[in-house]
Formats: sequence, C-alpha cells, structure tokens
Amino acid sequence: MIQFSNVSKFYDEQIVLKDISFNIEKGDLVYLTGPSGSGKTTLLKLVYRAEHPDDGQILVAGWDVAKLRQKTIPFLRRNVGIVFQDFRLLPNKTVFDNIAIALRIQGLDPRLINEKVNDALNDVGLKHKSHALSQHLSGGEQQRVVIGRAMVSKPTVLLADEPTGNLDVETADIVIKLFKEINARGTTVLIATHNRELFMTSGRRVIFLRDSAIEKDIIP
Amino acid sequence: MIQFSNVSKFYDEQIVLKDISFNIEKGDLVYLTGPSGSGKTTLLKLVYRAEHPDDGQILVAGWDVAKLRQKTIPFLRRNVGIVFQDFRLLPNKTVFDNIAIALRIQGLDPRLINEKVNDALNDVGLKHKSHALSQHLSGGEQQRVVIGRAMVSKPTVLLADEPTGNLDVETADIVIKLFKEINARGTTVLIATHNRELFMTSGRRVIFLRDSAIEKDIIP
Amino acid sequence: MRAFLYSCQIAFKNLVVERWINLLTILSISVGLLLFTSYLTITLNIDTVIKRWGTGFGMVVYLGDGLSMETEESIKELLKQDSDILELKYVSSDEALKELREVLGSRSSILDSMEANPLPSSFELKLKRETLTPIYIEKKAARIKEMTGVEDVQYGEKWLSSLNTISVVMRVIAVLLGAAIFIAIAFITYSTIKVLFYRRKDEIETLKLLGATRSFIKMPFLIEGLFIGGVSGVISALSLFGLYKFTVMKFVEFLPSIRGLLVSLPLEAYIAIPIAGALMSLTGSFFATGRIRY
Amino acid sequence: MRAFLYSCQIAFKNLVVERWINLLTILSISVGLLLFTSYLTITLNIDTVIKRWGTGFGMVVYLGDGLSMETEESIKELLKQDSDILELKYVSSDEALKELREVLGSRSSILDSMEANPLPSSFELKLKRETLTPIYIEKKAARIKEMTGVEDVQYGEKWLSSLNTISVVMRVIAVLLGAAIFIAIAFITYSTIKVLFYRRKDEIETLKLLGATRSFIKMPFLIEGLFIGGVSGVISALSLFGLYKFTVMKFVEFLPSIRGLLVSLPLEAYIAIPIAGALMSLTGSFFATGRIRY
Ligand SMILES: Nc1ncnc2c1ncn2[C@@H]1O[C@H](COP(=O)(O)OP(=O)(O)OP(=O)(O)O)[C@@H](O)[C@H]1O
Ligand SMILES: Nc1ncnc2c1ncn2[C@@H]1O[C@H](COP(=O)(O)OP(=O)(O)OP(=O)(O)O)[C@@H](O)[C@H]1O
Ligand SMILES: [Mg+2]
Ligand SMILES: [Mg+2]
Repeated sequence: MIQFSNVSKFYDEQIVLKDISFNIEKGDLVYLTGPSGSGKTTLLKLVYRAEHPDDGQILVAGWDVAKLRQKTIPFLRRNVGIVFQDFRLLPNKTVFDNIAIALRIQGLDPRLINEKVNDALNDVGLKHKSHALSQHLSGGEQQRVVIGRAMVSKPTVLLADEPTGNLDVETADIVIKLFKEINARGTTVLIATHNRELFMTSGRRVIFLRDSAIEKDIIP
Repeated sequence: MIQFSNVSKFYDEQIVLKDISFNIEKGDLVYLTGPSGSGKTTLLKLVYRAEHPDDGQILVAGWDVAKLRQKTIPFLRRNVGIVFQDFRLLPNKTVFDNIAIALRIQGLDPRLINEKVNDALNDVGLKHKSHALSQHLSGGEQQRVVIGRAMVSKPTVLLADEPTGNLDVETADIVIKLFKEINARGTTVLIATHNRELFMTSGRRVIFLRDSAIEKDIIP
Repeated sequence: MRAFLYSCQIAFKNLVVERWINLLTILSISVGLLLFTSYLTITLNIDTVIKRWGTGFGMVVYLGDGLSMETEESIKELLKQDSDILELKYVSSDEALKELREVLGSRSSILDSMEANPLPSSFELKLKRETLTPIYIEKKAARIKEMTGVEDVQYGEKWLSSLNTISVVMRVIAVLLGAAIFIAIAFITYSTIKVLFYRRKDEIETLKLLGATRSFIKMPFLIEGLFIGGVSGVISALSLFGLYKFTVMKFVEFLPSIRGLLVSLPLEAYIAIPIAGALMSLTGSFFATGRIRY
Repeated sequence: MRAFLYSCQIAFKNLVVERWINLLTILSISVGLLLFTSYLTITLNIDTVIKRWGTGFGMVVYLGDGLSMETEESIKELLKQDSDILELKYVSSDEALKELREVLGSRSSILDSMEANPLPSSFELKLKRETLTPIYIEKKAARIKEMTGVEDVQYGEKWLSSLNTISVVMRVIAVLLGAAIFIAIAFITYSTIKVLFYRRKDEIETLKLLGATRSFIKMPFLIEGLFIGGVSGVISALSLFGLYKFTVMKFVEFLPSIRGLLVSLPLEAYIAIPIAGALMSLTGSFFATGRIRY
C-alpha cells in the first residue's frame, strides 16, 4: 500500500532521508519513530506529495507519487487522511466545518456529510464542541479535531504525525483505539510518534529513523 | 510570586476555572496537570494577562494583573517567559531572529543580544539551525526554539505549556534539566503538561486540575 | 453544481467576514468607475457643445456680379452634390443688403445714398461636423473658389482651428485619462483579490493538502470578485446618476440658460457600468488567484 | 533610537518580503496621484486658454456724433478711473471707416459714394478677466451707457456667458474630481496598510504576547507607509513630467501652432507631490494600524 524504494530527500544541501526502502502492506498499522529532526514528518510528506523525492520511487495505493501530474495530486490526497503535526485547522471555522471540509471538497451530499461528521465528532469525543470555533479549543481538543478530519472520509491510508503529543493518557488511549478500529476496517495506518508507551507494548511493526536512515525495522 | 485568590474564568456561558486559589513562592518549580480541556492553558493565560479573570485576584511578581492598565501590560510580559502550547513562532524569520525578538522589543544592545541568543541556542541544542527559517524546522526543533525564546531574557517567571509534547525522551530530559537550571538561578517555573513521567518522580509540587477546579495540590 | 453552490456560500461568508476590506474595495472601485464615467459624461457634454458650435460654423460662397440664373443654378447643383455639405442657403444680394441694414441699425442711413446694391449674392453652407479639420476645409474652400462664377469663399479659419484643437485635445486626454483610470481600477481589483487570497493562504494550503481541486479553491475568489465588481458598478452607476441630477440642478439654479443643455450618458452605458465592473473584477480575481501549484 | 533603527530595518525587510503587494500599492497610488496632477495640469491649461480668450473680449463704447473734445476727454477720464478696465483705446470715426473699408475689401467702393463719414467714434475697452461674469458686465455696460455723450455700448454678451459657463463648469468639476481622486487615494493607502497589518496579524499577536509596546508594533508600518507614499509621489512626479513633455512633443508635431501654449505645473507643485503622497500614506498607515489592544 505504501512502498518506498531507495528514496532520498534533501533540503537545500542537507540530506534528510537517505536511501529509504520499506513496504507497508494494505491493512497494516505501523509506527514510525526516531529523535527530533530525524525525518519522520518529511517521510510522511513524501507519501502525500507535499514534498517531492530527490531520488527513488514511492508507490501509494497504486499511484506512482513522484510522477503524479499536478491535476491528479488532489485525488491522491483524498485517499490519504492526515493528522498533521501542526494541526492545520481552519481557525475561524467551527469544529463541525473543520471536519466537514474534508468531505465538502469531494462534493458530497450535505445530509451525508452531516451524518458522517457527527459520527466522527462522537468518535473523538467532541460532540459538545461541535459549534465552537477551532481557535477557541484547547490544544488537546484541536488535536482531536484533526484526527476526526483525517478519519471522516474513510481514507485508504491514514497518516498520523505525533497524534498524542497534546493528549493526556486517557484521551491518547481512546485515540489509539480509534486508529486500531479504523485499521481493522481495512485502512492502512502509519503513525509517527515519540511516545514509546504507544508502540513498545503494541506488538505492531515499528520503523526507527536515525540520522536520515532506517535504523531498525522491527516486524513482529 | 504567582498568587491566585478565588479566581474564576468563563468563556461565554461556559465556566473554565472555578474559584481557583493557590500561591507559588519565588523560586518554586511547579507542575500543572489535568485532562485535555481542564483549563491549564487558560490558567497560564491569566498569569500573563492574555485573558482577564471574571472574578478574583491575581498577583504576579508584585503586579495586580487584573487591574493592569493597557500600557503597562507589555512590561508585565517582559518579566514572564512563555513556552506557548501552539509555539507562536514567526514563521518567516530565522531561528536566531525568533529568539532575538524577545530581546529586541526591549531595545537591548545588538552585541548583547547576539551573545545571549547564542547562549540560548546552545542550551536548546539548535546552534546548527541558527539560520534556518522557523517554518522549515521539525516539530521538535520548533518547540525548542520556543523554549529558547522564553528563557533568553532571563524572566522572573517562566511558564511552559506542554513543552515536551513534540520531543523524544532524550530531548525532553535535556529540556527539563534546563528548566531546573533556570529555576536554580531564581526563576519561578510553572509547567503545564500531560507527561506523567515528568512530574511523577520529580519530587516537585504538582497541581491537578479537573472539571474547572483544583482536584489535588500535592506539595512534597 | 453542489461544489458551485458551496463556493457561493464560502464566497458570501468571506464577503461578510472580510467586510471592511471588501467595503473599502467596493468603495475604491466605485470611486474609480465613477471617475471614469463622470469623465465620459463630461467629455460627452463638451463634445456636444463643440458639435453645436461646430455646426454653427460654415462657409460663405460669394458669387460674381451679374451671373445668369443658370450659372447660379449649376453652382447650386454642384454644391448640392457635395456630401460634406449639410445645408445650403441662397442669399440674394437684396437679402444681403437687408441683413447689412439690420447690422448697421440706426446707422444704416449711409446705405441710402448708394445707387446700386454693391453686395454680391452668396450661398451659405453648413458643413458636416466630421469634416471640420482645418486642412480639409481649406482645401474644400480652394476647390469651390475655382468654380466659375464664384468670386470668393469665406470661412471662420481661425475659429475652426481653435475648435478643432480643443476637440483633438479632448480626445487625446480622453484616451490617456481613460487608460490611466482603467489601469488604476484593474490594479485595485487585482491587488485586493490578491490580498484576500494571501490572507487565506494558510487556509488554501490546508485545503490543498486535504485534496481540494484548483477550481474548488479558485471559485470562491472568482465569485467574490464578480460580486465586488458588480456591486461597485451598481453603486457607481447610481452615484453617477445622482451626481448628474445634482449637477444639473445646481447649474440650472446658477445659470438658468443651461437648462436642457447638459446631456447624460445613455441608458445602455448605465447598464454597462456594473457589467464592466464585474468583468474587470473577475479578470482581476482570475489573475490574482494565479496558478495554483500543489 | 535603537528601537527606531530596528523599526526601519523591519520596515524595509517587510517592503522587500511583500514586494508584490507593495509594488502594486505604489503603482496604484502613483497612478492616482498622476491622475490628479494630470487633471490639475489640464485644468491649468484650459484655464490659461480661457484667460487668453477672456482678455480678448471687451466692450465698445460708441460716442454720439459731433461731441466736443472736452466731452470725449471727460468720458475717457471717467473710464480710466474704472479699475475693472485694463486697456482703453480710442477709435476715431475716421479710423472706424478705415477699418470698415478693410473689412469690406474689394466691395469697399460702396463707401466712396457717401458724403460724410457715418460711423461714430468709439472707445474699445479690455476688461479684467476676473470681472467677466455676465451679470456684472451687463450692469457695467448699462452704467456706461448712461454717461452723457455715450450713444451705445456693445459687448459679446453671448460669448461671454459661454466662456463663463465653461470656466464655472471647469472649477466645479475640478473640486468634485479632485475630492473624488483624493478619497480614492486615501482608500488605497488605508486599505493596503490595513491589509499589510492584517497579514502580519499573527506576528503582531505574538509580539504583543512577548511584551512589545504599541509604538514598537506600529512604527514599522508607519515607516512603510511613509516610504510607499513617498516613492509613489516621486514616481508620479516623474511620470507627470515625462507625460507632459511627451504630450507637448506629440501636440507640436500634430499642431505646430500650439508650441509654447501648453503650460506645466510649477516646480513647487512637483516637489509637493512626493510630500503629499508620503503624508497621505502616513495618515493612511496611522489609521490602518489603529488602536492596539492587549
Ligand atoms: N522545508 C524545510 N526546509 C529545510 N529544512 C527542513 C524543512 N523541513 C524540515 N527540514 C529539516 O529536516 C529535518 C527533518 O525534519 P522532520 O520534520 O522530518 O523531522 P521529524 O522527524 O518530524 O522531527 P520532529 O520529531 O521534531 O517532528 C530537520 O532537521 C528539519 O530542520
Ligand atoms: N477563547 C476561548 N473561547 C471559548 N472557549 C475556550 C477558549 N479557550 C479555551 N476554551 C475552552 O476552555 C476549556 C479549557 O481550555 P484550555 O485550553 O485551558 O484547556 P487545557 O487544559 O489547556 O487543555 P489541553 O491539555 O487540551 O491543552 C476548553 O474546553 C476549551 O474549549
Ligand atoms: Mg515531525
Ligand atoms: Mg492547553
């Protein structure tokens, strides 16, 4: 589902990812970890073509990402749900609208959108904040809105970048359980995180990045 | 140094902080914790007058915060270093400039600024990223810039909101050690965090918020 | 279609959210359009005045003494064939004398002492306004003078060239000023939409990352531009009309003789103002949103 | 002082960073100023032309037949005392006859048959331009006509009122158009700075939280506005001069008789353009940055 073959990425002269290869099968749930600045976010960005690889090939859900035409990129992204590390919420819009926008850009029926968004709000426990502006939310609440938005369109691939950084342990548990449910329904999930508690005892595959390369790739 | 007396805060009709009273002495290092949405950030905002209490009195470093005149607010804030939960970096400015701005607004001598900023960069381990634009940093790097900026002016009070949310364990340790050092030099430090590892074994005072009120206040 | 409706919704929400900037823009564009259309109205008025003066000027063709009726008739026929000549009036020497008497008024007694009428017969011509370039009229006069039986041709040479200069100056200014104002309006539209676009840059970045297509992103801005331009156009059309009515009122009060002389732009022009505004704004928006790259 | 230098630094960095918006603004303001100053130049020229024409019009005071030298002299004295009269020219009946002969040209033989000169002596007056309101001149003419020895007073009534109308129209338009353009420029400046301010809203929020004072936040915008306005002013002053030179060149090529007739704004006005631009922009910036609340 997500296949990297000898991918390298530079920012200016600095190398950020060096000759990365791995293959995540459809239906997998994989953790990605590594110290601050090791390239986790960059790796995720390559998956949804927010960055272009300097070398190598990336296949995502059958798309050859590096060769995608500009016009096709939106359609790749509609198949990829993303929990951004920096949230990227629309500050002046309500929680409801922030989640709904992921469906509106696809031109879905308003009633269907309403239904799906309410489900997502329930999932992340923000039903009561539905009409609050996203800029008036607490850090943890914002993070859950992002998670809701990433899930609501039932994407083929779900990427989550530090999804529990602003969450207390109980809420983090709920979120991880959500990811597992989504994964069980067939979505491929890739979670970048520093939170060792999440993956140490999970019994799932963990990819360790260090110094621009894959240090370890533990497949249980 | 930070004294809350029967402080309450509402957003619209919703109560966020209810009759909060505590007193943090000069030179203390205190943790503030509680579930997502329990009011930690709001409490910190009251300290630096980004929010105005609806009831009660707040004393910070001798200032009666709620009664401060508009013109005086900047001078309160110069005495308070803040690690914002949402970073609030200037995206188009370099790491150096982002830290230096805290001193420039005070009209310091450029050479002195240079010296102090370089010290701060060393402290947070970002010397090598000095000339990078802050929007080109990884999440963890950005968080460290914010920490550097909050410390650089050697404030009387240091407030840190979820300062390790985007950091790996090693870097988090370094940051916490930094806070302790600053604290040892006389700065009063208040850290809001979900990260139990930080405070559970620290032997420091921990204030627990829940449902808009102080649930526990453990003073060792 | 659903996407279009949603775009409209976003556009109007944005119009409300950014109401101050949008209001300022609408006002600026209105003022710009108003300036331009006022200028057109002024030009139209000056042109009308010049036309009125212009047609008042003509040529007098003096005939030789004692010409036969046939010769006079043949000259008349020749002049009639000239399509540049609008009106042709025969003034017999008797009529000319009567006119001179009138001009001299109480002093006309000097004419009584004369034996014969010394004044020649003449044709008074009115020329088509379009042909009033000095060189052209000079040539025509020379040609007419060569006709047999014609003794002299007189016309307001100096006057003609002055009026002609005014007319040319007006037209040149019209083009220069018109172009300048158009450019100014285009700039305002473009820069405002650009700025609105910039202001929502973060939002647009996010939408792009969520899989929004180009048209989804651009559409609200285009609708917004269309709306801003259209509203500005309506405002300036209404203001222009109000200003025209007000000016006419004030002028008539001040100089009653001007009543009925000030002309307004035709109705078509008033209808064209909002359409032109909307199209200009739309074009501005189109370029301002630019090429969206993923 | 250090804060001011730092503000300048920020202002110029921002000018470079936001170069497109700033360029657009500078261009818009330049065009606006250029429009206004072009209009002033045009008005000045039209006014000059009207003045030239206006002084060409005068009054003819016809004297009665057979007046004594003393009476004529006393009339002359009376007219000379009138400060509205610029020039006074005595035309004797003989001179008048000579002029009539010239006018009649080859047909002047009719005059030969007359026994006595039927034409009266007259004074040709030139009036001060400022007094050329139709009503005023009408009154003056009536007053002069009542003087003993004066038989009739003639003056270009119709012409006078036309010219007068043009002049009044020009002035009214000047005020209306001038005000409109000023408002438009003020809007552009204000809205651009407002927008620049909005665009850095997040940054400003952050600065406020870090303890920046109001003046620290506002200063760069004021400097930026001052700079934008000044540069716009310089650009439009230069363009105006270029445009003037170009127009004069083109016109002279087209109508050589116009050489030396087109006037330019005085040097002071050229110097005033950038200053006015800078001040307007500064005012715009000042209001755009508004009252900063913590
Ligand atoms: N747009 C960019 N331009 C230049 N350098 C960049 C850019 N984005 C990231 N980098 C650099 O690339 C390196 C990897 O960044 P990345 O964001 O992938 O790290 P990360 O593993 O996500 O770290 P964190 O855990 O702190 O979020 C960092 O050193 C960062 O400074
Ligand atoms: N500006 C605001 N307007 C309205 N409600 C707000 C505003 N800011 C915060 N809130 C609400 O107040 C409550 C407390 O928010 P606060 O940010 O203080 O929580 P927190 O303890 O910092 O949570 P987290 O750990 O998730 O950051 C939340 O329910 C939040 O939605
Ligand atoms: Mg990252
Ligand atoms: Mg918080």
